[in-house]
Amino acid sequence: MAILDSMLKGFVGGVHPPENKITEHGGIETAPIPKKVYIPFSQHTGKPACPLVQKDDVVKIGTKIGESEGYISVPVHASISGKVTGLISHPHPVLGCSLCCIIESNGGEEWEQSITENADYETLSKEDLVNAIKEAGIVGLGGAAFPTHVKLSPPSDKPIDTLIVNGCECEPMLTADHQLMLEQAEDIIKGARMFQKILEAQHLIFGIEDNKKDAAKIFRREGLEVRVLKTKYPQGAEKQLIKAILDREVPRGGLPMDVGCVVQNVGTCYAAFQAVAFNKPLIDRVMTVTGDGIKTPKNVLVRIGTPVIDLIQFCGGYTGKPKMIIFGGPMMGIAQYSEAVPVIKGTSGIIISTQAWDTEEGPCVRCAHCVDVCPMGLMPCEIYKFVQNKNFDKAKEYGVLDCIECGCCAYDCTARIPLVHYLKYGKNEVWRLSK
Amino acid sequence: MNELFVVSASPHVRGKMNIDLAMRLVIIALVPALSYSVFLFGIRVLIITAISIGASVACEALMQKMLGKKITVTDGSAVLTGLLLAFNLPPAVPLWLPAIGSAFAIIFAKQLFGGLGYNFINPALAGRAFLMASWPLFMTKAWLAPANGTLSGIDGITSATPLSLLKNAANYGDPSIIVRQLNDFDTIKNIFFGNIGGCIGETSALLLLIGGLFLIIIRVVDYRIVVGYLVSVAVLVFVLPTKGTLMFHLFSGGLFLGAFFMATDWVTSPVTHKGRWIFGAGCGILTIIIRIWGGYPEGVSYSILLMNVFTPLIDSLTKERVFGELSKKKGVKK
Amino acid sequence: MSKWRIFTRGLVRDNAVLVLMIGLCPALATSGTVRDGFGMGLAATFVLLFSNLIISLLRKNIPNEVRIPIFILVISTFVTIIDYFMQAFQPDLYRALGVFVPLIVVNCMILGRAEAFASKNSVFDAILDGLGVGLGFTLALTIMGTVREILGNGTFLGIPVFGESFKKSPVIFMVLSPGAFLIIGILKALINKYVRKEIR
Amino acid sequence: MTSTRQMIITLCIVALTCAIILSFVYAFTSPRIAETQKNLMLDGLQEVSQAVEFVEIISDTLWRALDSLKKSTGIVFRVFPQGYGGSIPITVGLDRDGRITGVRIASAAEGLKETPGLGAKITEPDFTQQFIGKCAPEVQLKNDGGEIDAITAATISSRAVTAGIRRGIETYAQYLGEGYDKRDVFPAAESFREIIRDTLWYALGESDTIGIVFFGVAQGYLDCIKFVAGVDNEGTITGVEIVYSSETEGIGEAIRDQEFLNTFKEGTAEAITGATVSSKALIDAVQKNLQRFKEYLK
Repeated sequence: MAILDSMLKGFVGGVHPPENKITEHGGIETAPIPKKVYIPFSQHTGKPACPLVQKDDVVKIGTKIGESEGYISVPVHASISGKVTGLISHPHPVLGCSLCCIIESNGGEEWEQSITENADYETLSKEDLVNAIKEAGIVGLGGAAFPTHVKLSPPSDKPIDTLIVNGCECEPMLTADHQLMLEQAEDIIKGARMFQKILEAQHLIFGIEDNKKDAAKIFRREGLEVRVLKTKYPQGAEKQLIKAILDREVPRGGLPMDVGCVVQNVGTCYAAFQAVAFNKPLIDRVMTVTGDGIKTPKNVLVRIGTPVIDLIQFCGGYTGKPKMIIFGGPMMGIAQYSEAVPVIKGTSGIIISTQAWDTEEGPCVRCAHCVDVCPMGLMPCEIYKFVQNKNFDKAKEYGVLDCIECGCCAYDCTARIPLVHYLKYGKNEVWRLSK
Repeated sequence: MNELFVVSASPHVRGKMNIDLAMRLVIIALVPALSYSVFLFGIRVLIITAISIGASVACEALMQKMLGKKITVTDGSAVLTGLLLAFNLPPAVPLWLPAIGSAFAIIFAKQLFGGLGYNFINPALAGRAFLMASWPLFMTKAWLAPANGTLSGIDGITSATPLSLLKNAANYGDPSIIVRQLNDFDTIKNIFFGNIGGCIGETSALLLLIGGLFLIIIRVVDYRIVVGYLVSVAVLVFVLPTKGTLMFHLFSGGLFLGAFFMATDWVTSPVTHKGRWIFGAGCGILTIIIRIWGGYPEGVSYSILLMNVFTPLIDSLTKERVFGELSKKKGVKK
Repeated sequence: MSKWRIFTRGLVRDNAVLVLMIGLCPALATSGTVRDGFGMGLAATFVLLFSNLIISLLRKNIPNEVRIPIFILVISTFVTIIDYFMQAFQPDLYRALGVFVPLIVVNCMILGRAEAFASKNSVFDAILDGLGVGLGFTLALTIMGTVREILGNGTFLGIPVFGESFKKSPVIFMVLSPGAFLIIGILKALINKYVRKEIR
Repeated sequence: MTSTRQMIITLCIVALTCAIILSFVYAFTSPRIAETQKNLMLDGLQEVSQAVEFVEIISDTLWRALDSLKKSTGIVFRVFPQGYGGSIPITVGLDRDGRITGVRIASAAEGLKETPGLGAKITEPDFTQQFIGKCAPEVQLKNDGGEIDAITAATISSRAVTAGIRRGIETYAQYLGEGYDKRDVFPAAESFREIIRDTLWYALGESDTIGIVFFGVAQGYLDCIKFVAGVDNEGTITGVEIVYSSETEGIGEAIRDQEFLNTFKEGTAEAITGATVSSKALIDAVQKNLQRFKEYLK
């Protein structure tokens, strides 16, 4: 009956690309402290942080170097100790180029004094907890990097009944969350309980794909409610996860809180717990370095701002001539043009590939595979034609704004059309025109 | 290492299926039926098919060159068009007929509308309709009686197809006896396994079924159109006063060929799920209407052509339900 | 606009059937053979010529409010005349053209020229225009008729071409209405490519 | 702004002018149109029958065919059986024995809607020639037990034609009988006036009745024999014609022989050897009827 149940409740669409999770059973290794870090002031959805340091300032690990600017914004902290050598525009994994703070390491591990264990964090009030999370610069670590404190402060007219902890990691090749769940389950649970307390949610449910049953077992053992979900991409997308677990549909243009849910990534739970219990700001994260272009793929704990080239060296260097560096998973990741881009808070993995996709697109033959697999029920093949013809009104009518850019359509496109690309462009144009 | 890396839009992995592969798979799925047809009607079938495919590929290349486009005959779509056209021809047609049909299909139904992906009707069926209108005599009388394995069916005893027997039973003797014979289990068995006269591709329902199921399993063919088509035919045969039985109507003629390989043509069928059901059902309804009340014994090709024309309309009327869109059934649960 | 231009414009550049796509109904229905197409074209030309002439003559005396009824009256008079004469002297052609001869009355090509040109221009210009447009119509129908008759019947003006075997099994498709559409489309494409290059 | 009166006046003037012009054109063309129409129709009818003159019996449907001596040679009728694409206009000629003298099927230009190249092949001589000389039972497709070859792959059209012709013959054969123009038995008469329905007519001369024509039945050897006979005021038989007879072929049928029939005029009618029963019956019946209608003679 479980199968039937998951069929009934699961979301429609989705694809199942080869998983290729080669780093599945490798533990988390800690990367050495880089000589230089490039910390962008914009690592999250929302307004970039406002720089607090100047050239030649001396910073320690955890020193706040950027203050949050407005509500949907978080501060940025130094991830190594050393000297600020400049605030310049540097390659950025998402934005292309953006203002970064360059810190040259002094080789030591000097932590900011305020970073001490906070043994009685459990006594803190809701507001204090949210504030602490905000001050630590915690954002969603699943990839979107949405400031966590915003998610934790739903308006009073939207009561939250369920907190879903997202341990799906549906992207192929990535295993960072999986390893984190195996190694830091206790802290994740504590973080999740803390979120539950903040949100006053009655239910706490873990959502884990059935290719990570070992992780699911750990949480089950702790007496938590765990839903094992079919391995299918994008199972870990918020709206699809809510649909799969609770059979609730987030309305168009709405947020999970509209259906009484909050979804948090396991990494976020972990980081938030660290932030509250140890006052540790978000200065490092676990990520997967993998792909056929890297000698020894690993799950690594990396300082935020580490340039990618340092990680590549840590992982044994290239196997051959690399063609692509992708930040994130193969489905939604962003290809980088330079080795100098730093790891940021939202970077869940780095894929080094020795092959690039032949990007020649054929004519759309209306095979409708994109319609079949779109988890949002869109018709990418129609929308892309509207976008091509600059008919953005029609594109909007067909729901281009609902696109979650999961990439299923382009993955399954028989004509190799970069549908996501067209849809993203359409989305931007619709927004621009509606302004 | 300072050179720049390749930047391309996500996703960075792609599924295995692409146009070229899909076309090849469809062709492979059609090969058993073709081989059996060669076995039944002789080597002539092979010649007709080769001419049809050759003309189709040549015209595609020629048109693309004339229109200054990239020549893409290797994608297999022209081969498939030629093959499907040959499947729709009686085995004893004169040899120039498939060439002209292919030329019409490729030049007028496909390339003049913009080539692959832009044709609004199935080119192979357009070619067949053109031949049917132009040389009805060749298209309706050049049947051969099956001559298993002799490979030289050329002297060809003409024999009527089961559907034309049913339609014009009175021409061949006592109608009631003929109808009874046609609905006999042995006849149905012959029809299902393909020991009958008919178009090159429509003889063996079994082999077409196997090929079609293979395509459905590998997701080249959408089951909705096929199921919609076959079920609507079955229901109508059940409800309406027809001379043939359910099995007879399902297995005879080009129904399986049409349902599995022609109606499901990607370019000319709707993209929405609901749309595909409607499309399939529409094809089924029209097929039966033509078979019972129409002038031709077989209605598959015209029904599909007619529904092809409705495809854009169906698509625009049956938009997919966007995730999270409010509907009467599934409101937002709180 | 030179007189020559007034005359030639309607021939090809602004050909009623192939460019403006008006008067399509008779063009599709009566272009099955050269004779039918040519006959229909001449009939329409006659009506067009004389209606233009009369309307241009009367243009200063026609009250604006009733101009359309008067145009129709004039046109239908000439249509009836040609109808009678055809019945009397060309019964075979009349039978082939059938209902389309009386229907010249509502051919928007003729009313359109009356409204757009004849009622605003001098008599001589109106005659030239009527002649040009009418002959353009005739030309289009004759070309269509030629192609359709040769391919669809295997004959030209009733004389077999391409031999008897082709006449035995010609491309029947071409004499059916889809063939007419096909020919119109191809002719239109050719005109767009070679005559009206600027529209591309 | 033109006044309403002005508009009305202009319209009226134009309409009037048009009407006048048209009336002239009509006057000029209408005789010619009528003649052309007639010629067209005649051409069509002559194609299926050798006759030179056609007398309409049912408007646009049935004609009696007359030869140059104004003697009936048969009938011509039109039928419109339902074919594949629509009704098929067929003109059929029949001789006095009910055998087909010609079949003409309208071409596409004349309203045939059968599929070109397929059903439309019924208009071709290869098909229509087959009918000549056939009588009703033979007019069937070979598949159906008749003698007509169907057009390949156009059985529906072919069958429609045969069925239509057969039905036509069955419907109009009765006129074959009546087809005996009463002039045949009373050539001197100008016209006829019916006295007893379907049985007795006055033969009218220029001003007066000059005799009678009557219809009679005789019991023949196999079946009844129907005949007409004409008698002038003097009681002299002016002619006898057989309307219907199905006597034994070659023997009883001898009564159709013109020589035998002519003997009535001379009053020397005698039974024919070998066809005694039939001829005797006919002679008796003529005499009996003559007695019966005698009172109508002046």
